Amino acid sequence: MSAVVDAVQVLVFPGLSFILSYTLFVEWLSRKTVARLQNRVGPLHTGWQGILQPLADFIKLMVKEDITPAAAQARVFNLVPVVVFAIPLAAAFLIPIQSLTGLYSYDPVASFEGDLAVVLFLLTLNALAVFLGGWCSGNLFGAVGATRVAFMMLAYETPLTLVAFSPAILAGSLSIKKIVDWEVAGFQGFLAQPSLHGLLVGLVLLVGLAIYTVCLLAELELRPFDMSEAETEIVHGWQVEYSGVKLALLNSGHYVKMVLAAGLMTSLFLGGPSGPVLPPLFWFLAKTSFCVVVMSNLSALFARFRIDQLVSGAWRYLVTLAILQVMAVLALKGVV
Amino acid sequence: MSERQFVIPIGPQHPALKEPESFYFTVDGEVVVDVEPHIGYNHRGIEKAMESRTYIQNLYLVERICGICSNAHQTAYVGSVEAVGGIEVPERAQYIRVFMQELERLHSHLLWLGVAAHEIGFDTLFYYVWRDRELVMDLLEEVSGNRVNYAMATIGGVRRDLNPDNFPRWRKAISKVQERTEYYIKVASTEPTILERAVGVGYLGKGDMERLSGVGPNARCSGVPCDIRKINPYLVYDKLDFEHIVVDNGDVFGQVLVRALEVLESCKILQQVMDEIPEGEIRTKFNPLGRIPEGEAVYLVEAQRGELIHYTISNGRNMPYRHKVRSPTLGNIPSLVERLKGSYIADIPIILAGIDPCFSCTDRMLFYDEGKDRSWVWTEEDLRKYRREWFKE
Amino acid sequence: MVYVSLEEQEKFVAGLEELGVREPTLHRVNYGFGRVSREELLEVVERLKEAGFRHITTISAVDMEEHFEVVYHLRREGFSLSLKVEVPKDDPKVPSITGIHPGATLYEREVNELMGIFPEGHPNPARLLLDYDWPEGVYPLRKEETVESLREKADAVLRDLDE
Amino acid sequence: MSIVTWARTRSPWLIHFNAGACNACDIEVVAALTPRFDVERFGALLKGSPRHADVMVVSGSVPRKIRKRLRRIYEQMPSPKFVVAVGSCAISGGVFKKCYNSMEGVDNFIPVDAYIPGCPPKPEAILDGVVKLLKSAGY
Repeated sequence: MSAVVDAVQVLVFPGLSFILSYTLFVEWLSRKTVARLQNRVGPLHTGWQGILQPLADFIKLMVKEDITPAAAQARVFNLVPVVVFAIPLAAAFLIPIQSLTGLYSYDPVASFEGDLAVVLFLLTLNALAVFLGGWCSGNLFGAVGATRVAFMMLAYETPLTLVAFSPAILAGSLSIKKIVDWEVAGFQGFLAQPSLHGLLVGLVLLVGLAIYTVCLLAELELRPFDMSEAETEIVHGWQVEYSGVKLALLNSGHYVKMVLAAGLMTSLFLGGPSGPVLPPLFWFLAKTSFCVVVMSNLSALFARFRIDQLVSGAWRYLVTLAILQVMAVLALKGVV
Repeated sequence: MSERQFVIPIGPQHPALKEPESFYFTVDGEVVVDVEPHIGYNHRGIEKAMESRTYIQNLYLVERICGICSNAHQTAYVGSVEAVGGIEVPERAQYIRVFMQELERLHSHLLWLGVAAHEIGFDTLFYYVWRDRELVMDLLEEVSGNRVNYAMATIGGVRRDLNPDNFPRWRKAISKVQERTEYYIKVASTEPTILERAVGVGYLGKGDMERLSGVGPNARCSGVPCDIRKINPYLVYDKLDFEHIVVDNGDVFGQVLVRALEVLESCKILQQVMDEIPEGEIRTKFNPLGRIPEGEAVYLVEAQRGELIHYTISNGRNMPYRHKVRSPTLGNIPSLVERLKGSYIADIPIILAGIDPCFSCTDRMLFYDEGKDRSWVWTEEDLRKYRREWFKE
Repeated sequence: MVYVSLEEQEKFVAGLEELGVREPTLHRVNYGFGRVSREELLEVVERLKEAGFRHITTISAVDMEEHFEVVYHLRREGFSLSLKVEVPKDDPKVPSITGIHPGATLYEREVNELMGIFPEGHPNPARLLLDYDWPEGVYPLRKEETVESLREKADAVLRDLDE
Repeated sequence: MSIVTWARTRSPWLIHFNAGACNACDIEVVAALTPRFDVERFGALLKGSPRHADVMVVSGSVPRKIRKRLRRIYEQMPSPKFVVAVGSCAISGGVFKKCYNSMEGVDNFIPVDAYIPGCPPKPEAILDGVVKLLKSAGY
């Protein structure tokens, strides 16, 4: 019996099928948000309010001719899109959404001590795959885009990891599920009996959330940090030579990563999929959609930075802030 | 070229260039060491074609030298022909020409502000500016009947009159544009990401700019006063009250500033034209096949992108013996190359866009029209057949 | 000097003769023409630059049937002077003025390419506008060329390339 | 209508190629993206790389120097691909017909699927042309 439940969990809900369809929704939501901010309507005529637009794009790309340029290193070039698509998808299994075992249970499909570290590791691996993909595409713009991806990784990886570990330190566990449990318990305790300590923890986590959001914009290659695929500078950067199925996978991989990032953000800072009255699924969707809207908003509000500005800015401000934040966390925990 | 340097070709098809030109950048890491412009992908040689067309036919030809500064080219062309032929232009017509010229400047500068925002990745601003540009396009369409190639000027005057009944509505639209531009200036001068990408980027000082004979906003942002409307007035610009916008920032931010402030000045001029336009004829008669007496004349116009020169030589026939056009972009390329050296790859698009390049003006194509062969119509069936045949090969 | 009266401008134009400009004439307010010989060109342009003509608007080339004419359009604040140089057809060369006006590089390349008047001493007289496959020695703006003849010559090169 | 056709007609990604046009058509193509016209409503996006595009929007009369690039960009696009010729010049050479330096229209080099006449066509016309192309593309 439990094997059947596990299979359904992995393949249908909250696993593969659910995440993929949610990915399509997130793509629509993000495009629509950006369009509205830019005084346009965005996709409109494909399904209700254009909600099927991402699906149409995906299918169209899947049936398009698939070109491998002669100058590219074919094996790596063809493998990278699969990797870029699969990595965030695998990591998304570790995010608590909704369990089939109980209406109010949100056990992830897989959970173990240290899965937070695994998720962060997979995100880094993803960036490395992207670097290889650009480098091996046999195009000058692809190569420039790839080096930029590597540079960006240097910039955002450190603060991102530092900040992501701060809730883990407070919760005393590296399991995402346990962090969510700690957050829920802590929040309920705070509501029952407000304390200065609880307030400070909340504030410190809020700072962490801000740093984390900025790093995510870079991780997701959203504006103002999309220099690795800057259209006006280096065409589409590392993606320039990809077409057909490979482009479809890259495109979807991007939005799976967005779902993963929003899910991680929710789990680490916003109390995960828990909330009053309604089941976790609703709260997961509400909170991650909110995160996506916020990120799309931010990406529409700024001009693109230059790569050197990102690197120096990240090390000057973000890393300092992240270190201060971790120190504050340690102080609150009573370690220092 | 050392081992660490490599060459990046940008263009002829590149998203940062809306037109087919290419630049070969020698870069060292992310820094540009040398630039070699390759222009001519748009060379049509209109100059040669003009020698075999009548003066009136040439009107439509010069307009299509460039779709963005079509009116500037036309104004300069009719100006030079009228100067050769000694044809008087009624004052009302001169006012209308100024009106068109300034409307065109509005649309072109707004277009540029949008494109510049797009080049630094600020698409939201691009969409906002282009939304407001549509207000100007509506005005242009209402005045001339066309959105892009207006066909307003003709030898001896203009072809369409302004209807004073519409003035209150136009005034409202223009003040709206003005208000919006003021807001964009505020955004551009306070938004930190824009400042990061614009201030100090592509700097060129006054001395270098003068040495390289730069023109237009590109030169005025480096402190060279070169607005032809002020220093060499034509039409009725000497009767109108507007500022000579010169700043000495010398960088991309200065270019943004000059253009944005010029938009405001253009709004001022447009309002003045509507206040002061005299009654009267809008053109003196000119026979479409008419001859222009022997002679030559130079006519300078301040197009949106800078000083535009048309030089006509007539040998007494109804076609020009020689007509020379030099568009502002060609004059700006030497200073552009100088601006690009030492900049970052990421700054190439914005510096390129900074001079508001218009290569279709720059490389005029030689062309010739037989007037036959033009009206063939393809049916859908023909098209299908053609496609099938083509694919078979 | 911005927009002075006609009399003042006439006086100004007459004064240009002292700088070496021959037959200076005022065409209309703000515009004047003048002549200079090929040998004196550099000297006169240099002197005019000192006198305020620091901007070069463009260089035109005209095929006058018996000879070529190269016209240097110089500008100072409030005055545009077109300086004509006669160039014989059997020796189509002019000294390059890029040493004095670096902004003239592209204009000289254009004249060289479209009219075939070589700027001697130009740092990089490479092809600028025409196709890389354009036949050597065919200058589109010369009067002896018609559109048909140009087309014929250019297509011949393309046919050769195809074969 | 099969799902593939549905997807293809709903998601035309454009690439704009200026083959020696006078800018008039080009700014109208760009204007079609902006808030008043907004082609993204129909799922169209302007892409920079030919590898990503389905529809090539060409303007201009193809001068000699650009001809090789035109072919190359077209060949870089993955099929199925469409070409839309915008403006009189791209259709037949327009005013540049019988000109030694113009190669008389885009269809001498690549097959064209839709012709949008005008000098320049208005953004509405360009939108209409793309939509009509998609409707007739029931291959």
